[in-house]
Amino acid sequence: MAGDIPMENFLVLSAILFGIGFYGVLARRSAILILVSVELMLAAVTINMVAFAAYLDPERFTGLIFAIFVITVAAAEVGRALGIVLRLFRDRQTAMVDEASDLKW
Amino acid sequence: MGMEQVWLLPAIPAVLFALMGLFNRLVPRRGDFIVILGMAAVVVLSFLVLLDFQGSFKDGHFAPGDSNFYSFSWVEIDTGVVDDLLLIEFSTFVDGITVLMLAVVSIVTLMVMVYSVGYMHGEVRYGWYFAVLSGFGAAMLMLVVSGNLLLLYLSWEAVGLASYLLIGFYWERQTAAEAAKKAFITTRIGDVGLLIGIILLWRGAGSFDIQEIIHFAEGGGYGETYLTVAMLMLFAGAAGKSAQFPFHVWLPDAMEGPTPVSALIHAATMVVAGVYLVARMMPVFDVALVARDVVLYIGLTTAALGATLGLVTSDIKRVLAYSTVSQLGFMFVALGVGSVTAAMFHLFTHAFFKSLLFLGSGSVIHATEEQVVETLGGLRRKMPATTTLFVIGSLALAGIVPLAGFWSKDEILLVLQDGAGFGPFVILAATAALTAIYTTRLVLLTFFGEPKDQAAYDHAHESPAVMILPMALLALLAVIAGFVALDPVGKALGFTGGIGEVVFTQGHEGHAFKLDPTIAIGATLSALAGIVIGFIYWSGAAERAVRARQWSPEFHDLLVNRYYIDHLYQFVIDKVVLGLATVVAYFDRWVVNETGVDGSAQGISFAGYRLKFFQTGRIPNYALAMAIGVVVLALVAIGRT
Amino acid sequence: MTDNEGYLLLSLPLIPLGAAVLLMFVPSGERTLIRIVTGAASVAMFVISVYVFFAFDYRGEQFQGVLAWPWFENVGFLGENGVQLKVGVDGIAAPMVLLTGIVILTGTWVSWKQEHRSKDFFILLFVLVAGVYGTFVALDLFFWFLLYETAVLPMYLLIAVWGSGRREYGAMKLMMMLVAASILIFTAIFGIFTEAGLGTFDLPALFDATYDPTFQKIMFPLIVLGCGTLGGIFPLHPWSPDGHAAAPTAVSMLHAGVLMKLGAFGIIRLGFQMMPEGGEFWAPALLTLGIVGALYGAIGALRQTDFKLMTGFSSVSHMGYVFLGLGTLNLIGMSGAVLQMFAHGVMTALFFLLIGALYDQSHDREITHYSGLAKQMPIWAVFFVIAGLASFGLPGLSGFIAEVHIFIGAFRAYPIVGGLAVLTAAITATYLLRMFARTFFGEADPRWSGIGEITWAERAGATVLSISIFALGLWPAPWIDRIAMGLEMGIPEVLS
Amino acid sequence: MIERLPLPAPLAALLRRAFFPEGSFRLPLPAQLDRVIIYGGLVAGAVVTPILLVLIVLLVLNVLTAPELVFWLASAVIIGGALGSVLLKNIVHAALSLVMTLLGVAAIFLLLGSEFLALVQVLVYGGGVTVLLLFGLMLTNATDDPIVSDGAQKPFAFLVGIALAGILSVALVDQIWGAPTASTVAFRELGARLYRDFGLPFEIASLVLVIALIGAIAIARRDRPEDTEDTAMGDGA
Amino acid sequence: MSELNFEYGLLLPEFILVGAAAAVLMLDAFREDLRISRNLLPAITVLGALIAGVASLLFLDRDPTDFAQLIAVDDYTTFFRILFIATLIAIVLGSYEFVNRNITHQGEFYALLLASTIGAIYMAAARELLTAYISIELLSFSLYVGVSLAKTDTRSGEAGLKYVLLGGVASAMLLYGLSIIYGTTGATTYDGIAAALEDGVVGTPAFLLGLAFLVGGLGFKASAVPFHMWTPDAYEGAPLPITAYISATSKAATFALMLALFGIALDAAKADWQWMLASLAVATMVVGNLIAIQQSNIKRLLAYSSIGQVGFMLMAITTVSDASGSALLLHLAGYLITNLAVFIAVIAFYNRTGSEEIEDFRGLAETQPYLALVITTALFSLSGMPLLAGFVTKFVLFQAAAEEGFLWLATVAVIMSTVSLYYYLKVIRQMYVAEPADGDSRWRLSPIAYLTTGVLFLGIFLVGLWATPIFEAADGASAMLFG
Repeated sequence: MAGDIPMENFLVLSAILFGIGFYGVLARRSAILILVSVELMLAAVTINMVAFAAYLDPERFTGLIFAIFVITVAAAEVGRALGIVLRLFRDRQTAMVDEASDLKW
Repeated sequence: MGMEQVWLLPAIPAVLFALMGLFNRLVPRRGDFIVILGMAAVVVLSFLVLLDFQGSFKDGHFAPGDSNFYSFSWVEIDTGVVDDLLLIEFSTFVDGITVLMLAVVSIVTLMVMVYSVGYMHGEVRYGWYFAVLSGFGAAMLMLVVSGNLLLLYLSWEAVGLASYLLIGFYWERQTAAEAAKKAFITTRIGDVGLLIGIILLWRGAGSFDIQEIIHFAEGGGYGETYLTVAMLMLFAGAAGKSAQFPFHVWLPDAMEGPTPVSALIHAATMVVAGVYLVARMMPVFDVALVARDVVLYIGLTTAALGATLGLVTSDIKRVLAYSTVSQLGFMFVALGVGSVTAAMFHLFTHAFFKSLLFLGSGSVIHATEEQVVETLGGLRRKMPATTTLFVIGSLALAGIVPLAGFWSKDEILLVLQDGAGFGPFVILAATAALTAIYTTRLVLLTFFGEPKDQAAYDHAHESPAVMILPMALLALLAVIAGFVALDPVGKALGFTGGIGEVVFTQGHEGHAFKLDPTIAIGATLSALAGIVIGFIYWSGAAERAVRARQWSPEFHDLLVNRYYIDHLYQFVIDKVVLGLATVVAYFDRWVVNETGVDGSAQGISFAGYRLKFFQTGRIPNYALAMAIGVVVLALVAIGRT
Repeated sequence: MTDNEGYLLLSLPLIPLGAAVLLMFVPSGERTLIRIVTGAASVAMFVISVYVFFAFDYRGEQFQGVLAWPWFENVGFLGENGVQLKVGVDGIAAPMVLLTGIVILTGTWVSWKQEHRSKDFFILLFVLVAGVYGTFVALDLFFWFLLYETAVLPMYLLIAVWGSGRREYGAMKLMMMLVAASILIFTAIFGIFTEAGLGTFDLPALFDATYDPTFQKIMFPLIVLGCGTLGGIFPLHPWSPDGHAAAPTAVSMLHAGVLMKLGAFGIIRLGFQMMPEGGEFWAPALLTLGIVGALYGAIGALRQTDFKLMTGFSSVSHMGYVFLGLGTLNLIGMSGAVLQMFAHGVMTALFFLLIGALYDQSHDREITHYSGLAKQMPIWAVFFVIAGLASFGLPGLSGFIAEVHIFIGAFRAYPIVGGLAVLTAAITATYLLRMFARTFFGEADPRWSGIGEITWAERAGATVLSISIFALGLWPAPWIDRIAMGLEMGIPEVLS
Repeated sequence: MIERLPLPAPLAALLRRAFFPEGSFRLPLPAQLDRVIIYGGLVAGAVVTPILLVLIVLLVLNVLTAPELVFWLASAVIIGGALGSVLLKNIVHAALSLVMTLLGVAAIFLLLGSEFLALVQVLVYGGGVTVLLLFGLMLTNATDDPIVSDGAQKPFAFLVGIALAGILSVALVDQIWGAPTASTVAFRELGARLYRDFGLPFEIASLVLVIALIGAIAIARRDRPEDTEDTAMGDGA
Repeated sequence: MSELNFEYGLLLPEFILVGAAAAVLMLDAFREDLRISRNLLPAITVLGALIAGVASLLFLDRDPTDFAQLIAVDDYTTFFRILFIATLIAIVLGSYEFVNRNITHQGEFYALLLASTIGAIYMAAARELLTAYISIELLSFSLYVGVSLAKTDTRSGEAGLKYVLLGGVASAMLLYGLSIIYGTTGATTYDGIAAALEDGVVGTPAFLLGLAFLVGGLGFKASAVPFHMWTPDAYEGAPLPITAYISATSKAATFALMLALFGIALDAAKADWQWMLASLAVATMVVGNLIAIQQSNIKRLLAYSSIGQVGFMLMAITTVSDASGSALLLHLAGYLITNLAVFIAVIAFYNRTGSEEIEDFRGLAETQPYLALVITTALFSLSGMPLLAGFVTKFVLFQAAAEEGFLWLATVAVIMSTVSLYYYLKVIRQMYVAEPADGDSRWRLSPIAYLTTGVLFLGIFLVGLWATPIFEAADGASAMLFG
């Protein structure tokens, strides 16, 4: 289907997405938005995986399997992370990450 | 009992020392009679050795080394490198000086021991006193018979230890303890020089044996300056022990010890060890003439210094101490011009009359419990025997004709005149006169004139026979000792060429003893003049002496303060040595300790303290750290290719 | 000494360890039982040490009583007999074993009167002794270093819990400096093992391996500074005075008496025997450090007013002599150094024993506070004088023999240094005699009227130590033959 | 809400009337949700339509082929959504823009020839994760003050983001891949490969999901009274 | 496709563990109705673990077989299976009192532990990137949950949050690295990658970037320095057994995986990643040990000390070879035993006093001498003192590093282990030298606590004095990797 699109496009796209995701993690204060950014990074990974599988490894397409597992893990990740965020909220009435800094030095 | 068994002489008192030291409480009379018997045996043995020595004295000379008898190796390391063998052995050696010293040491020690029975009666550590005395005797005898320099050094140190124990005998008194300490440290500093000298000599000759060293030196083995430095170091050791000029400070303080000890150690035996050492090594000194001249000049200054200080001291024993320093100066002057015979002869005579004087002063102290001359006076009525014996001794010291002092002092003046020209001769003659003066002063102030302190005078009583007898014997010896030197008497005693022939060392031809009339008369006249001056100044109420003092108070103070030498030493010790020690201690505490060790420890924990605050606790910072980590890794990875 | 006597050698470290384990099961209240166990163990060790010393045949080959049990073999980087528990004694180790035997015997007797948790005290003390014995008899570099560190391990607790004065500071400083020093030894061992490339830690094999000179020049100073710190070498000595001042009697006896010798022993075994060229290159530096240390220690001691600090400084000074002797690179000087290790070991042990005895009664270590002690404690004073005289090299006592060898060796190498060394002996004399004069003689100070004579255990201990001082002093032949043979066989190339 | 859009006044009025007549017709959904969807649709439309127009023009000029058009469109949607979720102040909008990105990614997967993966993406991300996020927002009542200020280290974050994106793209581009061509994957082989060759990871993944499930419940659950009294009674066994 | 062997029998131990986990969960859910006592849950966990341990012993010394090229079941895996199962048993036994008192969800707790042990085993066994990744996720997931299980303590929530979020970022990085490596080498099995690297893919910028991200991701899991920030907070926040578990199994599993990954797959590209790990190792040692000096909470201190230890282990990975492989395994065994000894002793102390401050260890030698002895021995062993496990293992580890030409690294390691002695001594000082707070009387440990600490205490001495059996096992195991 996408025979003539050069693979580099996809890789650059995933790189940019990864960069944005990392920016999101560093810049955001709310725990949920950090989770969102992590999801972005994982999406970038899946694009990468699928691109490599499709272009370089057509007969064994291990990348695809990898992508599937990444998605499942990402989903599980969000679920459990939200559980912990709720716990944090119940303790401190805020979801802002930099309030949670009792453990230091 | 020949010369081979000469090691027996030191062995007997040593064994007695060990036994008495440990078990004197168990023996009746604390074992004093055992020690005296032992020493008596040593005296007899020394005479036997003398006889045997005469026997083998055939052609008047000794081949080097053949008299090295009994020896066994004590420490032996064969380093495998050719002739680099460290051999410390226990070897003995007998020759003229040794025989003489054996006689002197044993006789005087015996006399002092007999005397001490009376003097030390009732002391708390009576047994220990006799044990250490016997120990001292053993060490001195060992020193005299030792064949190699290291063994000599060993016994040298042992003698120092014995003197430390004896000076500090009344250690309850802080002053006695301080005096003992001062004596031991000063001699110890001298011994540093001695040890360095010995090792330097060993380094060249490859062995400690005295004969081999002499042989090597005469063969020109050592370099010029090397040998001079070595011999100067050796002389420093001798000067330390014999209280010569730079090291004389300890002898006057050493009077804190009991008087018999002073008599034995600080008159006859220990202090002359230095003279014996230089005499023994004279052949090597002949090679290093520069060193010999140093000996001469040091001897001269000490003689003069001792005599002048004798004039102003008020304590009997200190006067005698200064006189000893001065007389030792005389002996070193004789050695300085290379005449072993004159020096040893003076040593021989001096031992007797000086120990007599000390014992005399001892009986005075024993009687009046007083030492300061000002409080005594007029004791001649109360203590006739002591007075007469004391006068004989002082006349001998002053050098009046028939007595021993005259012969030996005259001999030195004669030898000096040939050897070192006019200047030193005049100084020594003046010193001889001075000797006469301070001797008379002492006698007058103590025994004649009116009693100054009635209580002391009443308390005075004649000493018991056990003290008077040894003094009398010594007095006899002080009288006849002089005649030994004359040829007829020498031959009578069986020495073919007279005593002069005997008292010399290998490779050094004998010195025929002769009497030079001019010097003899000159010396006697100066002595008489000294006595007359003494009378003028100090007879009766000694008002003239007082007036003399007003005449030049600052010179008088100079003398009283012993030329401020003691203050100089004290200053040096306080400022330089202890100052340096404070600097080192300070350096150790602040530089090495605080900054070096603790500093680095605090530095590390401070680094930890700084790093700790990177852990802010906030997630974005942690994420940023991770991000930086990865970015840096990536950049460097790319950069490296 | 036949090979199957190697079991005796192995028993040396095992007896104290066994005793320590045995003590663990003894309830801490049972003081008599503790005494029996510790007494028996110390006597056994002493007897074996004496036997080992005299059984050592100084005409036989270099290492005697050699036995080996394989531990790790061709596993990981280790090839044939990689690490093995190998025991054996050579000329230099035999006197050291004797020294340890003497010091631990007296140390145990002295610390019987330790009430505060004495069981744990003895357990740790015996671990320390096991480490020391092990290091002297080990012929395998791995076990050598393991036991070298074991000797340091219990020091912290021993000083921190049972010490006195600034004990925590002293303990921490001592522990940290010694372990920091072992960094250098660690690195050197890794370097040597890799450089030798034999895949084994067997010491005799490593001795025979050839290392290129540049490698040796880099590694030798590491060993000198690493082991030297334990030996109290000049720049790295501050732990010694503070550590000893804070340590309890038996520990400072063992430490100054034996552990500091471990450092010098390490320099000989890992330094000179392993890397002769390195040794030759760095010998002048070692010599300078030695003489500087000697002078520094002596002058430093002049100023000290605390008994133990003064003895600490004097130990630094005497160990300076040892390094000076090692630096002379000739047989006489080096055997003088080993002699000094033995002589000083016994002297300092006696010093600390006596100071400890005094401190236990008066709890005050200020010299200036005492005077006229000889009145109240005559026997104590006599022993103290013996130790003092020995320490400034009076002939007839152990100090003189060692020092004379070192001086002769030093003069053969560098006369000026020899002169300085003899001068240091004089300075040592001054501060000791000054102390004698001030504390023993003079009027008795009423403040200390309560002090009585030292206990029988201390008297026995002091006698044993004095006998060994006199023995070495009067008849040094047995020691010298063994040491000379050990050195000649051990480091033939180095000796000029 | 429409007033703020940059539209000429009449068009805006038209739109308002069209969508919000006074009588404001209601989608058969809860009030809250329909406004969300409407707004979402509006925003997406506003963003996508101009790009679509441009692409169509290029297609017509046959510079682009059909797949490339789809690729550019999808990547535009992805990047737009990503930036939205990262930069928007309003927490709810940011969370929702994530959905846009994920759907874009699904399009990419279609492009790369694996329909199954696109389907999974839409289902799992589009459905599950988004709902979860919304629940999260709702439970941490982020809706009542949705404005969230940015973190302190925004400049650093920006630098890192740029650096990472830059390095990665540069490195990946100049790696010589040999210009491979994409190929679609048969669904049946995918199944076989997944369940036979990678059976073990599959089971481990199942364990991971179980653990996540239990964990989330255990942590988030408010403690039951009898739990707490257990601890009180905790026998000092 | 079909020639891969799917002999599920090879995975028997893991199945047993899963079964145990399921049983524990079920029993916990129906506890009231079945009226079973509290102690049944730990009993089942331990029983399950024992059976699994025995089962894994069956595979000992069998010729190495792989399961669908995903994992290898050989001595290497058996070594780690036994090691992890033993750790699990030790922790469960050591902390079941603590769990009864402080954790409300016992069932979940034990299930988590079992699940993470399975994850750890598969990490060690993995010979393929995907399996490795998914097992890392399994281990991390169960630990994320475990950290925030202490419902009563707010610190646990905060620690959980940090660990989860940062864990997510780290695994994203790791995945990105894996994808690039997969892209550049075209294979996901270790052997496949190794083959690809043989014929010259090495050194291209993309591959290097892949390595950088991989090292970053793994660095997080191992808590190497730039990525270590989560460790101290997670250790302090998490309940004590979980902290023990993280410091023991999760670290060991990560290193098992890294050794296999770097040993087999990336060995050819050694020059590219050796400097990365070396610099990470140095940074980790230095920072870990330095900050530890300042700590006053025992858990935080042990966190930094474990970071320091990670620095030493990273050194072995840097010099990856047969010698350093066996050295690392030996060190891991020694480290696990010592670490568990400390933690279980601290747990026992916490059960009694309820405090984690070093200050409160005052006079422990008086009040509970046995516990003080165990802690002192363990701390001395951690710092590498002789007669104890630490000395032998560290000596062998550093010598292996020096053997491969990294003498300077070994020296840094020795310096840092000396620094570590300083802060261990501060704890020991508190126990032995400081007087007990007034009113503290002597107290006794529970029999189980005595048993576990006693076994571990003897274990430390055993490894210290007669480490040959373990060293031979480690050497055999690492021989599997390096052929």
